Amino acid sequence: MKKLINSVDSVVTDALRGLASAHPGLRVDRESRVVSRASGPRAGKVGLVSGGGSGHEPLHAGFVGHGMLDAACPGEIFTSPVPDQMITAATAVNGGAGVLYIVKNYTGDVLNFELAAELCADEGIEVASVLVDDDVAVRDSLHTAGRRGTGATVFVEKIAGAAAEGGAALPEVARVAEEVNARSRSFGVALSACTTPASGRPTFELGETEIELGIGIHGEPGRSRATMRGARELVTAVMDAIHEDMPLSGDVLVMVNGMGATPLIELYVVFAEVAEYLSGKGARVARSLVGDYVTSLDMRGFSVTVCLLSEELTRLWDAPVETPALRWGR
Amino acid sequence: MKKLINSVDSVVTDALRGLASAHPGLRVDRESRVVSRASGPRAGKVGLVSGGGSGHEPLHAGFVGHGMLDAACPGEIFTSPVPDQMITAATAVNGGAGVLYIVKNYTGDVLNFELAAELCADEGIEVASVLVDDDVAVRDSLHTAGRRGTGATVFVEKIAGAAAEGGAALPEVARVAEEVNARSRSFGVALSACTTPASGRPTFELGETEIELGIGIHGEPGRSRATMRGARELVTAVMDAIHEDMPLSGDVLVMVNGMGATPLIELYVVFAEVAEYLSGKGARVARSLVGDYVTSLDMRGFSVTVCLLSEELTRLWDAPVETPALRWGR
Amino acid sequence: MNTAVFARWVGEIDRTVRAEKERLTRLDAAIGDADHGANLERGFRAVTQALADDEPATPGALLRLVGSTLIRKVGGASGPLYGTAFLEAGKALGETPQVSVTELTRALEAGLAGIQRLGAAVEGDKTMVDALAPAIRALAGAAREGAGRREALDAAASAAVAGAEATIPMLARKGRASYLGPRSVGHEDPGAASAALMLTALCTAAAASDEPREG
Amino acid sequence: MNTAVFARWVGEIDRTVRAEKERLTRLDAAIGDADHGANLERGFRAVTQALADDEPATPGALLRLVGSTLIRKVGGASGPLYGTAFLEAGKALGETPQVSVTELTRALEAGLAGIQRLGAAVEGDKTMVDALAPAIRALAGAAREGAGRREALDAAASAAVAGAEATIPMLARKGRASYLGPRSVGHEDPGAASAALMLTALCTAAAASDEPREG
Ligand SMILES: Nc1ncnc2c1ncn2[C@@H]1O[C@H](COP(=O)(O)OP(=O)(O)O)[C@@H](O)[C@H]1O
Ligand SMILES: Nc1ncnc2c1ncn2[C@@H]1O[C@H](COP(=O)(O)OP(=O)(O)O)[C@@H](O)[C@H]1O
Ligand SMILES: [Mg+2]
Ligand SMILES: [Mg+2]
Ligand SMILES: [Mg+2]
Ligand SMILES: [Mg+2]
Repeated sequence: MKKLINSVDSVVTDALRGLASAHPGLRVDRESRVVSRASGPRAGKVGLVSGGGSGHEPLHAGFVGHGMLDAACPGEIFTSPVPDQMITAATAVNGGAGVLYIVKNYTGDVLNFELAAELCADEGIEVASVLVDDDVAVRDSLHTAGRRGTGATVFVEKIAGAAAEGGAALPEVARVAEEVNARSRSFGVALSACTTPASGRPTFELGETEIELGIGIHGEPGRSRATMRGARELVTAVMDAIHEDMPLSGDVLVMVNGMGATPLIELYVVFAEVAEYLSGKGARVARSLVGDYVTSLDMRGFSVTVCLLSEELTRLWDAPVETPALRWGR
Repeated sequence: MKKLINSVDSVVTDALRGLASAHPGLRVDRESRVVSRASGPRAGKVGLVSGGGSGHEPLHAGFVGHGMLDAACPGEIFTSPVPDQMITAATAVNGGAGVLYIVKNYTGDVLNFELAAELCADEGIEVASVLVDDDVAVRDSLHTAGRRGTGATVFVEKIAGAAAEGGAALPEVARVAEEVNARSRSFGVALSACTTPASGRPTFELGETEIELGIGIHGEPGRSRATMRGARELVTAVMDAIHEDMPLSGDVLVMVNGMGATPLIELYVVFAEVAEYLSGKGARVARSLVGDYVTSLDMRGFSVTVCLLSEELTRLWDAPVETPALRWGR
Repeated sequence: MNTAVFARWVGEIDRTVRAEKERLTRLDAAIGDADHGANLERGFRAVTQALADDEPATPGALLRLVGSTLIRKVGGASGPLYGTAFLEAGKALGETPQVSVTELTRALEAGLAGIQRLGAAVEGDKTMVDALAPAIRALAGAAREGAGRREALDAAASAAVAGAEATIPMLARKGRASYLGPRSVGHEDPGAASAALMLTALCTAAAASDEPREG
Repeated sequence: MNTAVFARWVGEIDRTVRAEKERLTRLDAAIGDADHGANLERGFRAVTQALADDEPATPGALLRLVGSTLIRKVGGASGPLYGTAFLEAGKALGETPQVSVTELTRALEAGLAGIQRLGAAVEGDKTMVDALAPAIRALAGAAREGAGRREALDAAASAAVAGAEATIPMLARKGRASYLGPRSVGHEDPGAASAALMLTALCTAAAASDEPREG
């Protein structure tokens, strides 16, 4: 395992050091592991806090800034952060209008954010939580952990962030966040597994022509193993899975996301096929992102996330945003 | 070789299709392989044209837009474009104030841009060219091909683009571009080689603990092979090579660039060490970029580019830019 | 069992978790995200530190400190789950200086209840619950039949190990492994494996405390 | 040699370049960027197309069309270099319908001059020049000594092949390979290898044209 690190144990803190020196707009508290806006909380504005295991960069710290998150809590690699971080973050960003926790639906993230929310309530901070669970590769049921939160997290953080920046109250920001999640679906494909510093070997092995369909963002194997095929065929399989779950039509926001080790030129090839598939369904690519936004360390592969836009969501998507990983309008 | 493509021959055109549907702000002419601003040329503004082999995305097409390039000419993978593309581009972006060719110093790029410039002159288009050759890994000499153009290309395109947007005349834009190149140096490291679709196998093989120091951006082996080491040690070797060639001091613009398959969290670890090295030399990170900007397909590794800033260059760097890969101020 | 025995238990968990880190990580790599070993190692390193900093006076206080430390330091699913378990167990023990097998059983039952309240897993879902539940039943049973502490703890440990192995053919319905659906079958659940380690550690600690002290 | 022979030559280059694509790419992977095979294949596919679209009347016109097509379609270093070489050679031939060995020699000399004007490489720099220069000298020498076309072309081809092999121990001073410095030693230069292919193709084409036509 060759990685650009100083030691397995210091990866996250070393990366936070880099984040701090690269982005003056961020306040990076390495002690309590909280990344927030250098500008601090704005009185009367709802504070947006998210967090999760590290290894998904730029998620979440790369989305802290005007028009998006107020703070992010990076955990160890692929391990959800702990309640202390989430409480410190909520306290730091609370402008008196309450705090929204944006939680990807994984048992660990859910439990830790739950504990944090309880303790915040005890301390008199009003906290609401929204769960992101957009991954159609997971068959949902009452008796399982439910669907994973993946690409839609970026949409939720951007759009809810715009609503909060615009002065919406906590229930309204939570409502918008839930609507984005409800209108979004994702599906991911791996050409190779990733290697966590802690384990030092790939989380699974794929042959020269094997791929994993329906992977998550933690290097876990997917829904099924398949043989490699051309981009068009592969995209058809991915989009069919999404379309089956949420019929695609009208104006859509699309993200073709690289898993961390996928060349951008390949992502554009994929995007070309995604766009053709959508127009075939009578849907229109109204807004889009192509690049690495929710990664899985050095995994090769991609995921597609589609959100059915409304006028409101489009307006909020277009609102100015200024973060390390997403920026326009200022 | 698993790649997200439809066929080896269609990679570039398929990617251009994706680029077109992802970025309405770009006009993508797949026939003549020229990517330009949808807004077209602005009368009286110097037109900026660059180009080079594909496989370095987002370079160059990702830097077409307000405040940066007017057009990009993507060649086949790792193969410089042909004069026809460069002439079409120059004709398309010429606003009457002439055109600047930004050329990375590789024999192929130089020869093709030279032929194009001659033919443009015949057609009455005023063309100036600037060579980018920032890679200190190559020992320069009158009798060799000289240094390679790598990371500094991004700085040159952004800063010259701002000058042109600001209304500077061709000689002035060329002067600024040359100054940026003169004040910039780069050095790259590979943890693994890349695989071109055409060859289907890695351009070189590295053992479990081997790395290549002083690599370029075309999968060529580097200046020497070495054994893997911690991020801090590795960065010291890289920065020493740069500092030796161009003493580092004052305000600097730094880019820690991923080669295409390097996780962002590792790039931040590297950036942390780069920042410490610089402050050790009494230099200050005034501006920075961390991410994939000049890639080499699926190569794992990074490069560092440093530019010694002046007040003028800082102002031009901060000027608004709106391209797929670099955006701020609007 | 006095505070020293419980301190020994925690020390023993710390030791075995470090020794078995690779295995736990490998199990988690197969059906999870390859961090369970690292998570527990980090957690019990912090616990050992916390116990060194303030030596709790009673078994209950000690377990509560273990629980809150795990919640504060581990993260992931196992952090809140094991943390709550130790916390609840500690609460159940109150401030009693000496813990009987029956009290221990009730404490562990309280811990398991905490895990199930948080995670809503039942036996058969392929989680730590599948090691803990049978272990606690065995402990209770042995106690009821008037078995000595030694046999009771042995029974609990063996039941936990058997329970962990029994997760291999199960289809996961909770935690990350549930994402794999049918593909989760054929792998031992990492959390069940670590739960078995903890109960085995309890035996070892108790046995060690039985040995006649020199002098 | 008439236009047909030159058409045959180009066809033969197209064939051998496709046949040797892998090898050229492998050579370029070692000290370059692994695209020389693909570049020439693309170039001569386009050339074959161009020759089919308008059949040039004279050898000179044909070579000029080859040159301009390579410049328009190949890119990279080899595109302008080979393109200019064919263009200059074609210009040197003017409109003569029949080309003698002496005229051919002069044409190739003009082509090489074009390459060196553009690329400023001299013999020993580890480039295509190291195959072309000795080949043209051999051709000229053979012609001077009154050798037949067949032997002259054979001599040129062998000299080109030898020249290409001679690049193996050289340290590259031009092109991508120069970036490797000392590490460029021990590898055959891909452009020299492709130049040798082209001169071998010339022999084959000429020989084929010698064979008595049926009927
Ligand atoms: N809902 C749940 N109830 C009980 N135990 C659970 C639940 N979800 C997960 N677990 C246990 O947690 C273990 C995984 O812990 P760990 O790998 O440390 O956390 P994460 O899954 O967040 O990476 C699983 O093997 C399982 O035994
Ligand atoms: N300055 C030069 N003069 C002559 N030949 C050159 C020069 N530079 C490169 N070449 C030739 O071009 C060959 C490489 O061609 P190719 O791989 O197609 O282009 P690129 O190097 O741009 O990828 C080299 O092997 C060498 O023979
Ligand atoms: Mg985890
Ligand atoms: Mg090339
Ligand atoms: Mg885990
Ligand atoms: Mg080449």
